Amino acid sequence: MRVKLKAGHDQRKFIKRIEELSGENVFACYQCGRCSAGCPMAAEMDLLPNQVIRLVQMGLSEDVLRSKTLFLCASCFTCESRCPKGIDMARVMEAVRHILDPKGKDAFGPGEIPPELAQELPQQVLVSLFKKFAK
Amino acid sequence: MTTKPKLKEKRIGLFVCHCGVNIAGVVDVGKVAEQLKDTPGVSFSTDYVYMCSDPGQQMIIDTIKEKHLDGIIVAACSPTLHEKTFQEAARLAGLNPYQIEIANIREQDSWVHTDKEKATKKAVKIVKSHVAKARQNENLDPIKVDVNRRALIIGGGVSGLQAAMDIADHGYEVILVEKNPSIGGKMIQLSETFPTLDCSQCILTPKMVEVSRHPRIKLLTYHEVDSISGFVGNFKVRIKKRPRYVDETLCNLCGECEKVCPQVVPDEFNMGLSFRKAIYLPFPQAIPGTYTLDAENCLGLNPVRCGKCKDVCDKKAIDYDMKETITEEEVGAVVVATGYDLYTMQALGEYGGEKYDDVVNGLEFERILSASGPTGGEIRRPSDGKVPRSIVFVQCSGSRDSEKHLPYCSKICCMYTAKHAMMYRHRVPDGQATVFYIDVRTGGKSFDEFYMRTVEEDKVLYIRGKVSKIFKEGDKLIVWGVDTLTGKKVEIEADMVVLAMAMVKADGVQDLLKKLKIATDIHGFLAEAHPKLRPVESLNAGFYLAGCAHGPKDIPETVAQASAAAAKVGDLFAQKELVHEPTVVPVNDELCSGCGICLTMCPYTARTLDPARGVVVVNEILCEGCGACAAACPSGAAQQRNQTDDQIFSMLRAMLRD
Amino acid sequence: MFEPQIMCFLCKWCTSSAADMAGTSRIHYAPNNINMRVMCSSRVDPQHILYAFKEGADGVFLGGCHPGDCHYVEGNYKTLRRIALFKIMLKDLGIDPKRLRLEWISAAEGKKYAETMNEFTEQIRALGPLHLNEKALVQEVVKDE
Amino acid sequence: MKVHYYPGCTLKQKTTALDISTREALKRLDVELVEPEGWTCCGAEYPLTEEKIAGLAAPIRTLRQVRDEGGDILVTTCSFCFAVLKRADRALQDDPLKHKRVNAYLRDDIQIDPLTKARTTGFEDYNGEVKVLHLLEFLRDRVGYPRIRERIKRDLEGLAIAPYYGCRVLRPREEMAVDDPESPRLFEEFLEAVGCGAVDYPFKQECCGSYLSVSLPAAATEASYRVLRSARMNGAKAVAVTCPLCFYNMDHRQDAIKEAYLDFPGLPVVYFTQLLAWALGVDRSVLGLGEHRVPADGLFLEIPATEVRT
Repeated sequence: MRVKLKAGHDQRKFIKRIEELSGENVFACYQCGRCSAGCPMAAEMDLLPNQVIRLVQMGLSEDVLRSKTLFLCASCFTCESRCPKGIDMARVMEAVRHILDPKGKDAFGPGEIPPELAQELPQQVLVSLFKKFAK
Repeated sequence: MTTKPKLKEKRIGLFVCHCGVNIAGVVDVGKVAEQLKDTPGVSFSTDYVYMCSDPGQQMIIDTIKEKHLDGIIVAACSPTLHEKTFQEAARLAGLNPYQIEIANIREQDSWVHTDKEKATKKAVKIVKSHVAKARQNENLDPIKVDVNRRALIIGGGVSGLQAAMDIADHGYEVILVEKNPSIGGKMIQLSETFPTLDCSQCILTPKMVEVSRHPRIKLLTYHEVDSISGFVGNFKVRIKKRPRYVDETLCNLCGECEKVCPQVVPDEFNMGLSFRKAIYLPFPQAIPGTYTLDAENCLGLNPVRCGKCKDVCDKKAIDYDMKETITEEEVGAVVVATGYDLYTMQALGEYGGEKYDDVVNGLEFERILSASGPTGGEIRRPSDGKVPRSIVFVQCSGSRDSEKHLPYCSKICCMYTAKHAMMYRHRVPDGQATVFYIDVRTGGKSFDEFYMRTVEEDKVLYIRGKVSKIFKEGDKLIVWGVDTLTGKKVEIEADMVVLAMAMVKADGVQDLLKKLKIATDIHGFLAEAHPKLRPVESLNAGFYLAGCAHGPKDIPETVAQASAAAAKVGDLFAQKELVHEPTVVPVNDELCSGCGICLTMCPYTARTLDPARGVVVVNEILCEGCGACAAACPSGAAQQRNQTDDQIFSMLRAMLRD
Repeated sequence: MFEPQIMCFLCKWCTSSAADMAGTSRIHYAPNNINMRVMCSSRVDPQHILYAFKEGADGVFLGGCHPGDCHYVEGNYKTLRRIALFKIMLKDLGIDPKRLRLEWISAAEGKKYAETMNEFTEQIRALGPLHLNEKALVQEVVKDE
Repeated sequence: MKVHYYPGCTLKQKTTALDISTREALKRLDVELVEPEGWTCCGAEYPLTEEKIAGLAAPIRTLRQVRDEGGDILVTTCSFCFAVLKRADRALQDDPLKHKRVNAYLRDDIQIDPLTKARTTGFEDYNGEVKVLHLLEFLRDRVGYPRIRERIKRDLEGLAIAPYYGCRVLRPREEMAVDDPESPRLFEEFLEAVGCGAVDYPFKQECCGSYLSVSLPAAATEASYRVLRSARMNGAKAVAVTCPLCFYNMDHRQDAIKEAYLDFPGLPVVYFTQLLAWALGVDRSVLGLGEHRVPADGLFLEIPATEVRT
């Protein structure tokens, strides 16, 4: 549970990239945690939404990029609608997913759905799922 | 351009200071004096080692007299340093102080340049421009006006009461206007006060009595300020008296009227947590001690409709025919102490404050805690009167939320929440108190100690995180929060929730402030003249600010500000007459077309359009001399005294034309 | 080397105090400017600026208080609007709008004042002397004695 | 009244109940629905990163088609489609760069007429000419509740329905700007207009689990359970939804919910349009009740069609 904080080029680049992609100012967050308090998926997460943004602020990209949380966000925008600083957390999540290693494994790929299930699923669920979680 | 009669050429004296080597080390002062001695208007020119020294000043005085000078230039340091010194010297020599020009050749020349030749050339230009200006300077006298030494206080809460007492004790008359039936404001509704836990009523009621008995305070409750006109030292105020339908001089508080009144309505004093009748005494210690008939809820102010209260009143104090009346008062200063309200719980739908009885705001909880409250100080929840076994306190409800609600910190909530939690733990020893906070801000005397006591001794659980949602399940309130310190989402079953709602400007105060024409910030709080150096004065002369009308603050700070405002009013009243800089922007009637552009430029409403003559009239007392109107005037009718357009053009010529 | 003349209108409360502070701190800068102290930047009429150009200024500088800090509530906002509009007009008159500069410099920013003066002087130096189309100006509002 | 209608893929393929009941109901309100020629999938997810602007092309192409057909409104029922279309439209209006880039991309579309084989290209820029409305909004603002009340043929009084907004209709707050996301009234007012009772319950805008029902079924099971449970506890006879995915998670997966939460006895889930169509007198055989996994027939019992309100 110890970390050496660096304020190097890589950290700054990571933060800048997240801000460019998401269009959100991650430094506006003052860590009230309201996003996590209302998050319907918080129970399943290894990092709460406010912790994700905190780690981004600190430039700790590795911790963020390996978090399960990225693939638990359902983009329900509950956090967005209550954030006192107007940060759209779903955009931050999307931005982090965007910079995951493009050669890495899909978090959830088409192969993982049994054909009979695929038959009954609404189209929108398949399209959105792969848009979010596959490369 | 106007053609002015050619003025008689002035006799201007020029005094160039060496300031030791500070100026003379870079600027050839002798050369400056020499080069300018033949400039039109200059009839004397010299240099001297220290102009500000006694001999230097004496030389100026003597020269003015000897050479009959009617204007002087002192080329020296910045005018912020010695302008007053040389003005005084000139006055001693019998010269009007507004004939003095200071040419800054030190801070803005010798100290910032090294090239002697260029610095000297620049000094010549600077001095030349002042000669050009001085040739057209007029003799001016400060504008003087009488002061009416009576103060108007708007608002009868603790800030208004304190300001009224202090001003009256200074020996001046005070008119205190309060729109509610009694004075006391919000403070009288509070239970205990942090950090000492004094009972709010116990400390405020003596002050209320004192105010009501003070020979120099005229107390006007159930009155409202209708309009205000005039200017600092000389305001005319129209005050509207709302009909109380009860003669306060006759009412002996027997209470028979209240017993027979059939109309039951929510009691404002108890924040709607109990009921009162349409004819009511706001609270036992109300001042003035009289019943008030609330016409909105009365069956009809008509003996045919009801008339029960009138029938039982032995003193014949009730009069259904009372009408609204308007009185006029003249005052010299106004203290605005209109207080605050709480942000509406409706705006925070996710907390359910509007839906659930047991989600209350801070003031409601004060009433629940108060010995004079609806539960007699026992902590019982509003829905069913049960003693809550678990209360959750939610700080920053609406505060520090720049996107959806209010961006500012409401300042007092951290402390009163600590107090609430502590009082709850004292009265319900086995109850669980949980406080959700983002930051705990306890910057005040003995504040942090109080907060630590709440945590350490009273074992209140402080959770660092903002609540997202509150909803009801069965007879429990479910609170969804987070503990950001452990990174856990938290769910609490509570019997009651107290929301520390943000402080906002008083309801409906914007209409009043519009009438007063005093400046506010974007949240509707009063704006001070300077955030650091003039914290209790409004930008508008003659208006002073006190209490939460200016922004969230606690009682000690409110009282301090009220006393400061009173002291400032004392400053004003101590003057024999008001003096005002005469370098204002009057109007030349002959040139003014009455277009009114300057009216929109003026932040002080010093300029008005005279509809009869079709020209703009300037109240020189209100004009602060910024000159924005002069720059905007299309006809040149608005000219700033001693900085007219002509003078500016002459200065530019002198500076730029070689 | 071309030595431009820079005419500065400085508000009494902020930028003129900043110029004084540059002096008190002995921060040296190019001696090409000459200052006129006005009560507020909003006292400056576009006519004054035009006249300065006509009388030989190669650049005109206007200094006021930062937004929100105006001693007269909102004079600097009035200036801002006025100057924005006036710059368009300057272009029509054949004067490069870059020759007119508006800056908010507070009483505490002596260093910024000195730096701005240097920078503006160099900028005007690069633009070269102002050659006025007198005819266009005469059409305009400029007055003479 | 003629209006453009965007059913979206799911309604065309899987949840015909929502599509058919919409068409039947609107017919009885004198609204003719026109599908824009050659519409395509909206993309289901609005692109949340600044760089993925290609995802805006499909919804904007559809909106441009509506405009080119002379329409100024596009009505949708599916919450996902509604969110994507509305947000894409707004993004182009709020962000000049997106406007420029998306239009530049779409300008060179080639359209081939299937009959004449004529090629069309060089399309005009889309400048926000079409207003995207959710059917609930359309009913409130364009049709009007008085007309619905006038046309009601079946009395649904006493039928306590829990309106379920889900996520996408109300949020993000600023962009959707449909109603106060914390205390919405849109769905409740609709139910009152149709004649049923609207149940107030705290989970009406909580998430159902969305697409996580595929990648993490347990999480979606729990999320949907909480909604259904809360609705039931507050006295609802059914939950009304606007979105096929919410329907799937709460209806099709209700067996899984019951399995995980043994105390839950079940609750029917219906589309709001089924209630509307039923109240307006549409025959139950065309309501698509066969698509429900949790039988909802009990809600649509034939009471003699009467003129309820005159």
